[in-house]
This record gives sequence, structure tokens and C-alpha cells, in this order.
Amino acid sequence: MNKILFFAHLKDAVGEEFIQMDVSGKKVSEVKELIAKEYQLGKLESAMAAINEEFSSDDDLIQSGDEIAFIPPVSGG
Amino acid sequence: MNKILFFAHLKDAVGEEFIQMDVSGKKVSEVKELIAKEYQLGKLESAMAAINEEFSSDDDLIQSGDEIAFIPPVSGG
Amino acid sequence: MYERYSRQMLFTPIGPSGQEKIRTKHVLMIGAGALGSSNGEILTRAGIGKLTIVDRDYVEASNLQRQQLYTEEDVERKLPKAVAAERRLKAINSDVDICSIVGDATPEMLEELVKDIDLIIDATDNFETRMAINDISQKFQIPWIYGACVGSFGMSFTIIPGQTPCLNCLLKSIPVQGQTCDTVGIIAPTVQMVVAHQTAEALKILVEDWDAIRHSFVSFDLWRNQYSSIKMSKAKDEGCLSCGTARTYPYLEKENLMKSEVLCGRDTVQIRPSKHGEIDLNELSTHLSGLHYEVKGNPYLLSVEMGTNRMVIFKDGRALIHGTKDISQARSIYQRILG
Amino acid sequence: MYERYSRQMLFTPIGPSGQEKIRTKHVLMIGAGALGSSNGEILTRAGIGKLTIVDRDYVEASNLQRQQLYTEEDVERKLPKAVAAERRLKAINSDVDICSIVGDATPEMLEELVKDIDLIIDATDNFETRMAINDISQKFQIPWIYGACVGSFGMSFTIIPGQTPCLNCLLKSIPVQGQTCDTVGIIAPTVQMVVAHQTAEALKILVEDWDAIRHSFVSFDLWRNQYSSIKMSKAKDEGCLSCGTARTYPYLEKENLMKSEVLCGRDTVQIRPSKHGEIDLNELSTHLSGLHYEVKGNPYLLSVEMGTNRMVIFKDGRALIHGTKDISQARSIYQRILG
Repeated sequence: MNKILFFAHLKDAVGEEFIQMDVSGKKVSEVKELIAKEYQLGKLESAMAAINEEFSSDDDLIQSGDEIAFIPPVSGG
Repeated sequence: MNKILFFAHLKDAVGEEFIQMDVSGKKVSEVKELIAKEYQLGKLESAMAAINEEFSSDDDLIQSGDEIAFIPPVSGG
Repeated sequence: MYERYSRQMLFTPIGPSGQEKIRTKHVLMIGAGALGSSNGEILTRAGIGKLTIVDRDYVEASNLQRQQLYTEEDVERKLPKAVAAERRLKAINSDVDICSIVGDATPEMLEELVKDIDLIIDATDNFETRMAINDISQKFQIPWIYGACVGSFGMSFTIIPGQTPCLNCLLKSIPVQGQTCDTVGIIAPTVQMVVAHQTAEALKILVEDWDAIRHSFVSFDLWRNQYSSIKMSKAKDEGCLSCGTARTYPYLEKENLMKSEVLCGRDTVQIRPSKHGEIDLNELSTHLSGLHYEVKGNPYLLSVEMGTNRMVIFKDGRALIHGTKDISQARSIYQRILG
Repeated sequence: MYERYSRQMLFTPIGPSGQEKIRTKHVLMIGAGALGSSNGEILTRAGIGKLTIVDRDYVEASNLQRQQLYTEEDVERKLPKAVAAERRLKAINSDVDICSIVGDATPEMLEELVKDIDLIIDATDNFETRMAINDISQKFQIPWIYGACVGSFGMSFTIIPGQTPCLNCLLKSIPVQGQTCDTVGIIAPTVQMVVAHQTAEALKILVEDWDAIRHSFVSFDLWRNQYSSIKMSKAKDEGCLSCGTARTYPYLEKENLMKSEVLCGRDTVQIRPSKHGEIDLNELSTHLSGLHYEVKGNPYLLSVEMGTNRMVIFKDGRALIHGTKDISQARSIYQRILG
């Protein structure tokens, strides 16, 4: 099982700060697709992803128990 | 075994951000005394303590695996 | 009319109705130093109805490094901070009613001021005043937001009577510490980070978004790269004398307050603190010398030269401030060094 | 002489020698909006040697809620932000050499300015400029500090050439987003929290305390009570075109830049962005209407009334800004809405 955390407006879009879902064996990019579809999140692909509080790239594989977080980069200033 | 975390100037006084020490079965106040003696920390007794990121009082008992943090209250402004 | 608040009204949790609420609110801010400057400016820019500011100090050169309302001119003119703050805040936002009071925020004054207040912002520099604010908050059921900092280390906690623990639940008594901005320094980023937490909570309270309130105690160290958020639900103490079932509001009682008196004909003020811990004179001496203070001492007392004043500190925390007859100035000097 | 910096020199990691270093440093700050106001003020109060500020905008009423250098008078006089900023900063600290430039921070200008710079502070409002700063930073080996915010959400990351990953390692390309302060709003506490992180890092760099640098990517949401600190060591990409082994500095190349041209005789500027994502016109339309914008559209384009300007946005990101011949103003309008 995996814990998937959502930051900022992603949290509102999903409706929860985190969800529990088994995505072990999947790539980060596949998880993004899966969740983007399930929660109709337009711009998840450009979100930064972290696995266990460490930066991860789209090709990284998720293992059982990993905690994944999505953080949308913003440009305001 | 327990992980004991130190914040702000306590970190400098101890020389580490955290230490590993078995203090299970002890009260928070006893741990404070122990550490104050070991590292010659004058004012640890007035530090706030947290067990597993939750506020704890001096009489709370530490269990095996608990993470303890000490945060010194300050008054500047 | 609301063009100036448009970016704040675009923020969904505030919106136009939140902005209307903000416009009707009255905030009492105790202190106009570093935390006060920035808290006051943000709330004024946000368009609150009225801001009452209490501060006892004058603008000094050493304030300019972190107290954002003040300029070199304010230092030259030795303006009281409350007065200089009011002037700048009015230039920033003429919609806001700014009321500044030059003086010491004693419990009596707080009881006087608190009548139509929606929120108290803590921008003071000592626990004595904070504990009085805490009791006032409980007595009159007004939320307040604790904030404090020293060096690169800061902390904040939001206190809502009836909902959260209070400061006395957390600390049990006034901590004996001694790390202040005048003894170990302070950098401006620390101030801003505390204020970011305080003002975000303030806006939640002013728009009455109670569900959004942060219930954890935040502390951080920007130089040591630390951040901690501690859950506080277990901290509520039913035996607490400030917020418990048998409350007495101890920090509003005369016999528990710091006592200060002008010593007849000696140009000296004597201060006796309310706290009962012993002061470690050796530690304090090591601390103060090496800094820009000239310190002499023996096992019973420490004598510290501070510009035109001299402070003699005894082991039990009592002190004599020589070179002044102004009680409020003497208290300020005392608390800068001893917190 | 150093009385005004005494509290900063008392802070052990700075001390008198750190203060001497700070006094010799030259910081380049891109942007003088919300992040720029507060970053600029803190660095000026800290006593840096020289601050160069670049900004293309004028002070407007809607800035006052969060841009701390500006007053109602600056709005009335429609002063360029760089000019108004310089004026206030000089009143705050006459020790600091303030150099303000009214204009668009193009790659050419950045290459020109960067010669004797010790640190670049990011206070811009768009990724286009940030990616150019990032390439400049790598090309000339100058540290820069990313900071950005919208709503109650903000983030920061310190980039040190040769030591840390760069922004292009993290993002790979300019993200298609669309949440900006002009579309979803912003509250001042968010700005201050980003700036607290940026300026703490800036002070570490200016005093050359490299061991203290924060190597994690910080993001937080003050309303939703979130804080995250992500380790970035794995983010360094040897194939990165900005900092990798075969680097080309793509965001300094003309063909990859946003293009803008005045359309002959039409009082209109055309903008073609560098990013290649498709814009979701439906989402943008829903977003902008309901706010204070009047929006019309069809499946191919969206027309947005913005005061005396009208912007027509096409699906591929191209836009026409009607009512101006000023390219820098047009780019500003475009990036406020589309990031």
C-alpha cells in the first residue's frame, strides 16, 4: 500500500490531503496519469514528485510502503 | 532505543541534531535531568518536550521507539 | 473601492465576504518592535478596520536592521515607536484607523483596551507581558497569537479560548531563559517567518475560517534548517490557573507581577521579577562580556554597563537600573537582557 | 558605526567578520513586486554593499496589499516600482548603494548586469525569466535563490552552481500552469514566508557559510497548514542542458525565448510564448470570469477585457495585447495571467 500526499490546490482538487492506494511497481509518470484521470487534475504532469521526501523523476519505480508527494510548481511573485 | 532531537541552541550545545539513547520506561522529566547532566545544559527543564510530534508533559512515560524532541521557548520579539 | 484588496479577495478562503469581515475588525497589537512592525504592516495592508498599537520604546539605530516600519529619520528624531509606526502605516493605508499608545502594556492597561477587540497580536519581547495577554485572552474570550524569535530560531502558536490550550498550559510558569535579541542577536528572516505564521492565522480568525486554524505549535530554525510542528491537543490542562475549571488569572494579580519602583533620590529603578528561578550569573556574565557589554561581577551580583545606564543583577533576578527614573524604560532594559 | 548592525553581529554565524563580508557584496534582484519588496528591504537593512533592482512595472493600487515598499502616494504618482523602491530603500539605509533599472530583465540585460554580482535573488513572476536567470547563474557561476508563491502556497530552493541541482534539472521544461496572483490571488503572509527562506539563504551565501545552506526544496501552504522539505541530491541531472556536461544554456538562446512584436499601426503587441503546451481555454475562461475579468470566447480563442487593454489568447499560447505599443507592458500583462 502507498500513501499519496497532495499539496496546495492539488489537495483541494483531490478533496483530501492524502489518499491510500497501492501503486507499487508503477513508475511515477504512471501514477500521475492514473491520478490525473481519477480526479480530473489537468496539470499533474508538470507537478514535482517526491518519494519518501526525496526528489524523484518520472521514471522512478515505486515500492511497497513508499510515500509519494506531489507538489505543483508556481510562478507568482 | 529512542531518538532524541534538539532544536535551536540546544542542538549546538549537544553538538548533534539528534542522539540515539534508550530512555524507554523513563519519565520526560527524568530524561531532561539525564541529558542536562550529560551535556551540561543549564535550562533544559524549561524546554517544551514532544513525544512523536505530540506535546508531552514532564510526567509522561517514554516507550521503546518513541521519538523525543526538546524545544526551548524564547521570548524575543 | 476594493481594487486595492483585489488579490486578497481573489483568494478563495477570503473572497469578497471575507474582505467585508476584515474591514470591520479591531486588532490590538502589543509591541511595535520587529514582530510588531511586520505584523502591523501586513494587517494594515490587508485592510482591517482598526489597529491599536502599544509600545514603550523609542526608535534606535540598532532597530533598523529588522524593524521594517522605521527609517534613519525616525532614529534621528528619537520618535517613540508607536508614533513612528502610526505615521508610516497611515501613508500605507488611509482606510485603516490606527491608534497608537506610547506606554507599558500593564495588565491594567490591557483590561482597559480590550473591550471591543477581535484579536490580540503578540509582538512583545518578554514572557511577563505574554502571560498577562494570555490571562486577558481567557478572561475576555479573545483569541491571541503567540510569536517569538531569537537568532535564527522562532515559534508561533494560536490560542483560541475554549478551543485550544493556552500559553500557561504549555509553559506552567515563566521560563527562566536569558536568550534575547540583545544577548544572542537576531536576523530579519526569522522575524518574517514568525510573522508569516502569525498573520496567516490572524487572517483566518478575522474572516472567521475556524476550520483552517493551525492547531500545532510551530517552531523553526532558518540557519540550522529545522522545522517542527507539534500537535497540541494533549496540552490542554484542566487544572490550568489561566484557562482551567478553577481559574484565577494569576498573571493579572498584583502580587504576581514584576515589581518596579524608583529608588528615592538615586536616579535608579529597582526591579523585582515575578519568576522565582535562580539566575546563573556565571553563564550570563560569559554571555554578556565578549558581546558589546562591559561586565563586572562577584558571586552575588553582576554589574553591566549599558550606554548611559548601568544594571546590577542579583542572583534572585532582582536588579537595579542606574541612570534613569523612568520605570517603563527600566523595565525595557531589564527585559531586553533577561527576557 | 556598526551600532545599527549590532543585533546581526551578535548572531554567532554572522559576527563582526560576517558583517564585513556582507558590506562588500553586490546583489542583483530581478523583480520589485511582492517578493522583491521584502527581499530588497531585508537585504538593505542587513547592510549589503550594493543592490541592483530590475523591474518593468508601475505601482498600482492592487499592489499595496502585499508589496511592502510602496505607499498610496506611489500609486497616485504612478511611479515605476524600481524608482519607488530605490527611494524607500535609501530612506531606510543610506549606507547601501541602490541601483534601480526600469525595464524587462531579458537574457541580454542579465548578461550585461551580472559582471560583479555575488548573488541573484529571484523576485520575478514568471518561469520564462527564472529559466534565463538559471542559465545565467550556471554560465557565470553565481548562486541564485528561487522563490515563488500564489494564494497561501509558496516555495523556495537555493541553487549553487557546481554544488546543487539547477531549476532546469527539477522542472525539465517550463511548466504549463496558470495559477498566478492575478488569477487565484495571494495573501501577504505567503510572500513573507517565501522571503524568510530566501533571505536566510542569502545571508548564508553573503557571509560564505556554505555548510549552512539548505539543500532541500521547501514548499508550504499557510492556510492548509502544510510544510514540506524535499531532499534534492538525486535531482542533479548530468544531461541537463543548463548545468550538465553538454550544456547549451537553452534559455539564453533567441529561438527559445518568448517572442513579442508590435503589430504595425494597430496599437497591439503580439506575444508568442516559448513553451509548447496547449492552453485549456475552457478552464482559463471559467477561472477568469467570476473574477473581475470580462471574458468572451469560442473554441479557438478567448478575449479578456483588462482595463484599457484587451487580451486575445489562442490555444497554442499565442496572444494579442490590444491597447498598447509597449512590449514590456504587454509581456507583463501576459505573464500576470498565464504565468
